[in-house]
Amino acid sequence: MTLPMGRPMREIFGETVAELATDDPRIVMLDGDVGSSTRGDIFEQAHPDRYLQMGIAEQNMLGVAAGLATMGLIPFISTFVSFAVVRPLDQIRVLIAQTGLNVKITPGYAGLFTGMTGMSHIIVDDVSIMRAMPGMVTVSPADDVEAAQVLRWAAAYQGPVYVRLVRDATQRLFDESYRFEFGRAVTIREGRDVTLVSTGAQTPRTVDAAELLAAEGIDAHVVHVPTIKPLDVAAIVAAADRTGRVITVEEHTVIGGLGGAVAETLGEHRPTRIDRIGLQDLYIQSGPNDALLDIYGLSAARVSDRVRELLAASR
Amino acid sequence: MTLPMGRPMREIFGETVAELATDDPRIVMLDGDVGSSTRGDIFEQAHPDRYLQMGIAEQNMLGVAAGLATMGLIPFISTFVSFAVVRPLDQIRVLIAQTGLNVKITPGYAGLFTGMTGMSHIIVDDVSIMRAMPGMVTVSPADDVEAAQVLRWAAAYQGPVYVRLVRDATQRLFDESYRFEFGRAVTIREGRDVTLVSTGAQTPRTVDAAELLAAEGIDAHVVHVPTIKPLDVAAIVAAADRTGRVITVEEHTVIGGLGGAVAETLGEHRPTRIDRIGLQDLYIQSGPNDALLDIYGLSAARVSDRVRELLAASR
Amino acid sequence: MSGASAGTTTHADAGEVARLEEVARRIRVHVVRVVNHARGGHLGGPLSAADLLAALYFHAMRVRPEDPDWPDRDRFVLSKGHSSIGLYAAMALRGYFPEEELLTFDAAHSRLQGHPDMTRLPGLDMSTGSLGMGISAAMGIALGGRLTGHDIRAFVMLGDGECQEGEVWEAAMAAAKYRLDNLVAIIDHNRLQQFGWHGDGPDGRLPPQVPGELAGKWRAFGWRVLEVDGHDMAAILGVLDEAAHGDGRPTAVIADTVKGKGVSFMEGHYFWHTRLIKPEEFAQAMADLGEPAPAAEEAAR
Amino acid sequence: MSGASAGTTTHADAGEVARLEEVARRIRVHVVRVVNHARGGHLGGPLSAADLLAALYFHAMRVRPEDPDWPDRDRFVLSKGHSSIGLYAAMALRGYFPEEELLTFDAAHSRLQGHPDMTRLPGLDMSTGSLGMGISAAMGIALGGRLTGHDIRAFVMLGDGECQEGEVWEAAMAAAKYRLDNLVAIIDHNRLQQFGWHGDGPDGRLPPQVPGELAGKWRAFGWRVLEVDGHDMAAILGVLDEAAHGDGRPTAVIADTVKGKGVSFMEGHYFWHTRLIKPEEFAQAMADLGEPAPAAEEAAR
Ligand SMILES: Cc1ncc(C[n+]2csc(CCOP(=O)(O)OP(=O)(O)O)c2C)c(N)n1
Ligand SMILES: Cc1ncc(C[n+]2csc(CCOP(=O)(O)OP(=O)(O)O)c2C)c(N)n1
Ligand SMILES: [Mg+2]
Ligand SMILES: [Mg+2]
Repeated sequence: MTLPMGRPMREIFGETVAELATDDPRIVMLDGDVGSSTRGDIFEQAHPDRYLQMGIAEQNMLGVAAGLATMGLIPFISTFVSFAVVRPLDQIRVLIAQTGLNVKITPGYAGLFTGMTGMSHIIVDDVSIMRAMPGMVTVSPADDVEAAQVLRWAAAYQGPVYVRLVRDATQRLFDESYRFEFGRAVTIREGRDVTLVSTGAQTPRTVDAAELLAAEGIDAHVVHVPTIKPLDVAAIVAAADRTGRVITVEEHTVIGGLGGAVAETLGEHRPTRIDRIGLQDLYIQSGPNDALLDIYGLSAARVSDRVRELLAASR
Repeated sequence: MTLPMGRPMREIFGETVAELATDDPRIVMLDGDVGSSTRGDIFEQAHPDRYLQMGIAEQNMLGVAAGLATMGLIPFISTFVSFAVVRPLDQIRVLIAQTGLNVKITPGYAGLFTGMTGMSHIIVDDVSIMRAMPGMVTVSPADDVEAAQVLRWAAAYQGPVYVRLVRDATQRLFDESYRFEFGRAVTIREGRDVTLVSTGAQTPRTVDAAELLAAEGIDAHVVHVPTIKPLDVAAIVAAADRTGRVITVEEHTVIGGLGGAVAETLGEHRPTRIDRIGLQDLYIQSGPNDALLDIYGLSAARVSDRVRELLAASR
Repeated sequence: MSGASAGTTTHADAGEVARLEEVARRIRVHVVRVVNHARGGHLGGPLSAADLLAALYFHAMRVRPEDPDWPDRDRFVLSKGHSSIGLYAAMALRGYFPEEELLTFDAAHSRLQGHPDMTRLPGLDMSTGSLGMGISAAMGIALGGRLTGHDIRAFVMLGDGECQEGEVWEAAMAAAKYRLDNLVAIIDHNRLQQFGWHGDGPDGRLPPQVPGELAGKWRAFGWRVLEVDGHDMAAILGVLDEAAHGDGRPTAVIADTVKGKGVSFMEGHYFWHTRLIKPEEFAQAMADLGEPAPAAEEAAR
Repeated sequence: MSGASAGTTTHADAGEVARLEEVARRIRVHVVRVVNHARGGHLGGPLSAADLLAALYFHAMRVRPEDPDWPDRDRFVLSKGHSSIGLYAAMALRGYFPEEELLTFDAAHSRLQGHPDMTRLPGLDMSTGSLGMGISAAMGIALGGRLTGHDIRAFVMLGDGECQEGEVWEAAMAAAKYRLDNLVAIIDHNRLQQFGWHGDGPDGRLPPQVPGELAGKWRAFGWRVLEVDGHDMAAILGVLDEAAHGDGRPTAVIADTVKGKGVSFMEGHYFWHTRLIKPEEFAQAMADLGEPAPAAEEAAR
C-alpha cells in the first residue's frame, strides 16, 4: 500500500496565506521575485496591495519584514529555502531572531524537489542552521493537509517561525480530521522492532518503507516530528523505549538536523542506539524527483533496504 | 593550578599568516575593514601588495576569494566570525564549499570574547552551521600554540577550511612540543569517573575544571577536539568507554555543535549518557570577558559545579 | 560644503541652534566619558554623528520620551550600530532614561548594550550592529507606516563605510520603487571607516575619495539627495526640515562630518574608531569639549 | 539603441558577423530543443543572451577548447546561472564537448547541471545559480590575474534583475577601487526578471523602468559603461573590441535585449522565463528559428 499523492505544498502556501489575509488585515506577503514559483502569485491575485514585491534582494527583504513587523504587520516570506534561509541569514539572526519580531519565514523548495536545479538550489542543511539559531522555531510539515494547518498556526503564533515547504506534489499522509499541534510529535504506526523517526515530506515515504518492512516481518514504530524545534522530548524518549532501537529518516543532511536533535535528546535522556538515514554530507545534483530519491537513498524502497541492513548489522 | 595565559590568537593569526606568505607567494589576505581588530594589519605591514582590502562587503569578499583561488592563489579571510560565516554563508556554500576551492576562512572573534559588543557580534552557532555544510572542514584550536600550527596546516591543506580564532588572550594549554594533527582528538588528562570532551578556548577552562573536580575526588578524563569536522570517531568512542559517562563542554550553543557531533557519534557507535554544557539556546549580552564566562556557566568554577551536579543527579 | 541649499527652508531660530549645539556638546561629553568608563566602545563614529543626533531627537523627530511606544512617533534606526553610545546619550538627554544610566553602558545586564538591543531599551526602534541592515528595517517601517495608515517618518543613520554593504543598495533600490518619501537616510560622511584603504591624510589611511561619489550613487538609485555640513547646526535643521517634505522619492541627507569631531587629537584619525583612552588624553578631551578638568580617578579608569 | 558608438572600433567583417549570427541561431535552437527534451530549465534568459554568448565564445575570448585549463585563457562566469543551457550550447558549438551531450542537460549524473557546476565540466570557470555571486568571483579572477601576472580578461554576464542583488554593488564598488580594467561585465538588459513588479507590456508585468537607470548606476559606481543593441552582432563585436582596451576602469556592457528573443510567442513575456513547451509551441519555435519542422515524437516530449 503506497500513500496517495497530495497537492503541492506551494499551492497550499499561496491559497492558505491568501485566505488568512482575507480575515486578518495585518498579513502581508514579501516576494523575492519568485511568486510564480512559490505560488505567492495566488496571494497577489487576492490581495495585490499587500503583496510586496522586493525583487531579487533577499537580505533587504528579510530586513524589511522586520521593520514591517514593528508596525504590527505579519509578513510571510515567499522565496526558496536557499534564498530565505542561507542568503539572508545574518538579517534573520540580528533583525528577526534576536528581536523576536513576528516574521514568518515560509519558503518553498525544501528538500530535493526543486525542479531539476542542482546543488545551488537544493539546500541540505537548513534544519541544522535554523535549529541551532537561538529562538528560532522550526516546523517541517509532512503533507499538504499538515502544511495548511501549520501555516494557520504560524499566523496566530506570536514570534518568528521557520516553516519549510515543498515545491512539488508529495504523498498525502493525513486526512482532514488531523490536527497539527505545535511542539508535538505524532505516532503514525505502532510497532515493536525498531522506531523510525521522520519529518517533512520524508514521513510518508518512511511510512511506506514501514509497510515494506512489515511484509518482511519487521514491525516498525513510526513517529512523525513536524516541530523539529522545540522537539517533543517526551514523545521521542517514549518512542525509543518502545523498541530500544531508533533510526531517523530525513530528506536533509544527517548532520545536525532531525537526526542530530534526536541523538542529542536520547543521549541526554535515554541512551539508545540511533542511526541516521539521510543525505551523507554531500551536495545534490539535478535530476527528476524520483531519480534523486533513489540515488540518495530516500525512496521508500531504499529506506526499507537501509533499515533492514542496519538491523541486520546490529543483531 | 590554573593554566597560564597565552597570547591572543588574533596576533598569532596576523603573524603566522604573514610568515607563511613570506615563503609562499600564493598566499594573500582579504580584509573586511577590520584588519586593525583581527591583526590582519600585521600581514599588511609585511606584504602590502597581497593585503586585499575588500571594504565592508563580506559577500563580495568571499566571492572574490573563490575567484582568486581559481587563479592558484591561497586567500585567507580576515574578519569576525559573524561576518565571515553568517553574512556571506550563501557565497561560502556555492562558490567555496560546492567548488572545493582553496579558501581559508579564518576569522577572529569566536565565542564570547568580542570586546563587549553584545549579541550582534557574538556568534553562538558557527560550528553548527559550518559542520552541517557538506565538505566544510571545521577546526577550533585551544590556544595560541595550537592556533599557529592549525594555520600552518591550513595553508598546506588543499581545499576550504574553517578555523575559528579568539580575539583576546586565553589560557595556554600546550607547550611548544605539541603537534596538531588534523582530524585527531587529544587526550589531555586521564581519568576514570567522567569523560569531558571540549574544544577551542574552552578546553583550558575545562582542564582547570577537571583539576577543581579532582580536588573533590572526581577523576575526570579530558579530551580536546580541535578538529570538529571530520570528527575523530575512534577517539571519542574510546574516551566514552573509559568512563561510560560523557559531558561535552563548549563556548557555543549546545545545539548542533561539538555536543551534537559527539551525541550523533555515540548514538551510532556506542550509546552512552551524554550531557552538553554550553550556551542554552540564547543570545549573549555585552560585558567583560570574565563576567560573561561566569554568567553563561563557562568559567572553570561553573563548569566544575555543573559537572558535579550532573554526576550527582545521575547517580 | 555649506547648508545654503537648505538655508531657505529652515525655521530654526538662533536660540534653538544654540540650544541644540549645547545638546550636541553634551552628547560628545557623554560619549567620551562613558567609553572611558566602560573601557570599551566606539569614539570616532558617535562623535561625528553627535550634531545630527541632537538635531534628530530635539528637532526633527516627533517622539514622546514619556510614552516611548506611542504608535504615531517617528522612528529612528541607527544602522551604524557601533555608534550606540551617541544614540544612548541623545536619548538620555531627551528624557528617555536618566543620564546616570549611561555609565552602565557595555556592562553585563545593562539596557545599554554595546550595540543597540531593542528588546532591552524602550524607545529603541531597532536592534543593529551588523552593518547594512538598519536601512532595510527602516524601509520596512516606512512601508508599514503607509500600509497601516500611520503618518510617520522613518529616519535611519548610516556610516559612509557602511554604504559599501550591498544590502544598502538593495534597500535603496526597493525604497525608490515604493516611492517611500517618508524614509530619510542620513549618511554620516566622515570619510573614514574602521581600517579601510591606504590613501593620504595624517595616517596615510584616508582612502582616495571622488568628490560627489556618494551623492551620485544615491541619485543613480533614484533618491533625492540633500547635502549638508554635518557640524553646522543651522544647516542641519534646515536640511531636515526640507527632508520632511516628501517629493515622491526617499531622501538621502549626506552630511559631511569629521570623524572624532570635537576632540582635537581624535579628529580625522582612523584609529580612534575604537581605542582605549589614556588618562592625559581624557583630560585633553574634556578640555576640548569645554568641560572642567576631570578628577584623576575618572581620568585614570 | 545602436552600436554606432562602438562601430568605429569594430574590425569584424561581414563574413564574421554572418557566421556568428548563425552560431547564435544554433544556440537558440539548442536551448529550445534541450529544454523541451529535459522538461525543465529556463528559456527566456538563454534566448536573450544567445547573441552575446556567441560573440564571447567565438570572437572576444581567447580560449582553447581543446585545452580547457590553459592558464592564459580568458575566463567567463555566467552570473545569471539559470541561463546555463545557453552557455552549454555555446561551449558545445565551440568544441568543448559534443553537441549530442547537450541532451543530457538536467539529467542525473550529467556534466550539464541545471545550474553551472564547475566541478563536473572542464572549461566551466565558475559554479553559479544563486544570483549576484558570479561578478564577485569574476572580480577575484581579474584581480588574481593581475597578482599572478597573467594577462587575462574576466568576462561575467549578469541579468538586469540580478542587478537588484546587493552583492553586485559590493563587487562594483570593490572592482572600481582596484581599477580592474581586465574585468568586463555584460548585462543582459532584457527588462524582465522572473516575476517582478506590475507595469505595462503585454502581460501588465513589464516593470516601470527609467531610461538610462541601469547605466547610471554603473557609472556612479565608477565603471566605464558601453551600451549596445544586444541582438546586433556587428555592434556587439564592436563593443567587445572596445571593452578589450582598458582605460583603468572596469567595463559594464549594457546590452539591450528582448527576453525570449527569436521565438515569436516567447518574446517579451515574463512567463517564458521557465515553462513547459507544448508540442504545437515547439513546432512554432523551430519554424521561428529557421529549422525544419520537428518530428512529432520530439515535439511531444
Ligand atoms: C557587517 C559588518 N561588517 C563589519 C563590521 C565591523 N565594523 C564596525 S564599525 C566598522 C566601520 C564602519 O565605518 P562607517 O560606516 O564609515 O562608520 P563610522 O565612520 O561612522 O564609524 C566596521 C567595519 C560590522 N559591524 N558589521
Ligand atoms: C539569489 C537568488 N534569488 C533568486 C533566484 C531565483 N531566480 C532565478 S532567475 C531569476 C530572475 C532573474 O532575472 P534576470 O537577472 O533579469 O535574468 P534574465 O531576465 O536574463 O532571465 C530569479 C529571481 C536565484 N536564482 N538566486
Ligand atoms: Mg565613516
Ligand atoms: Mg532580465
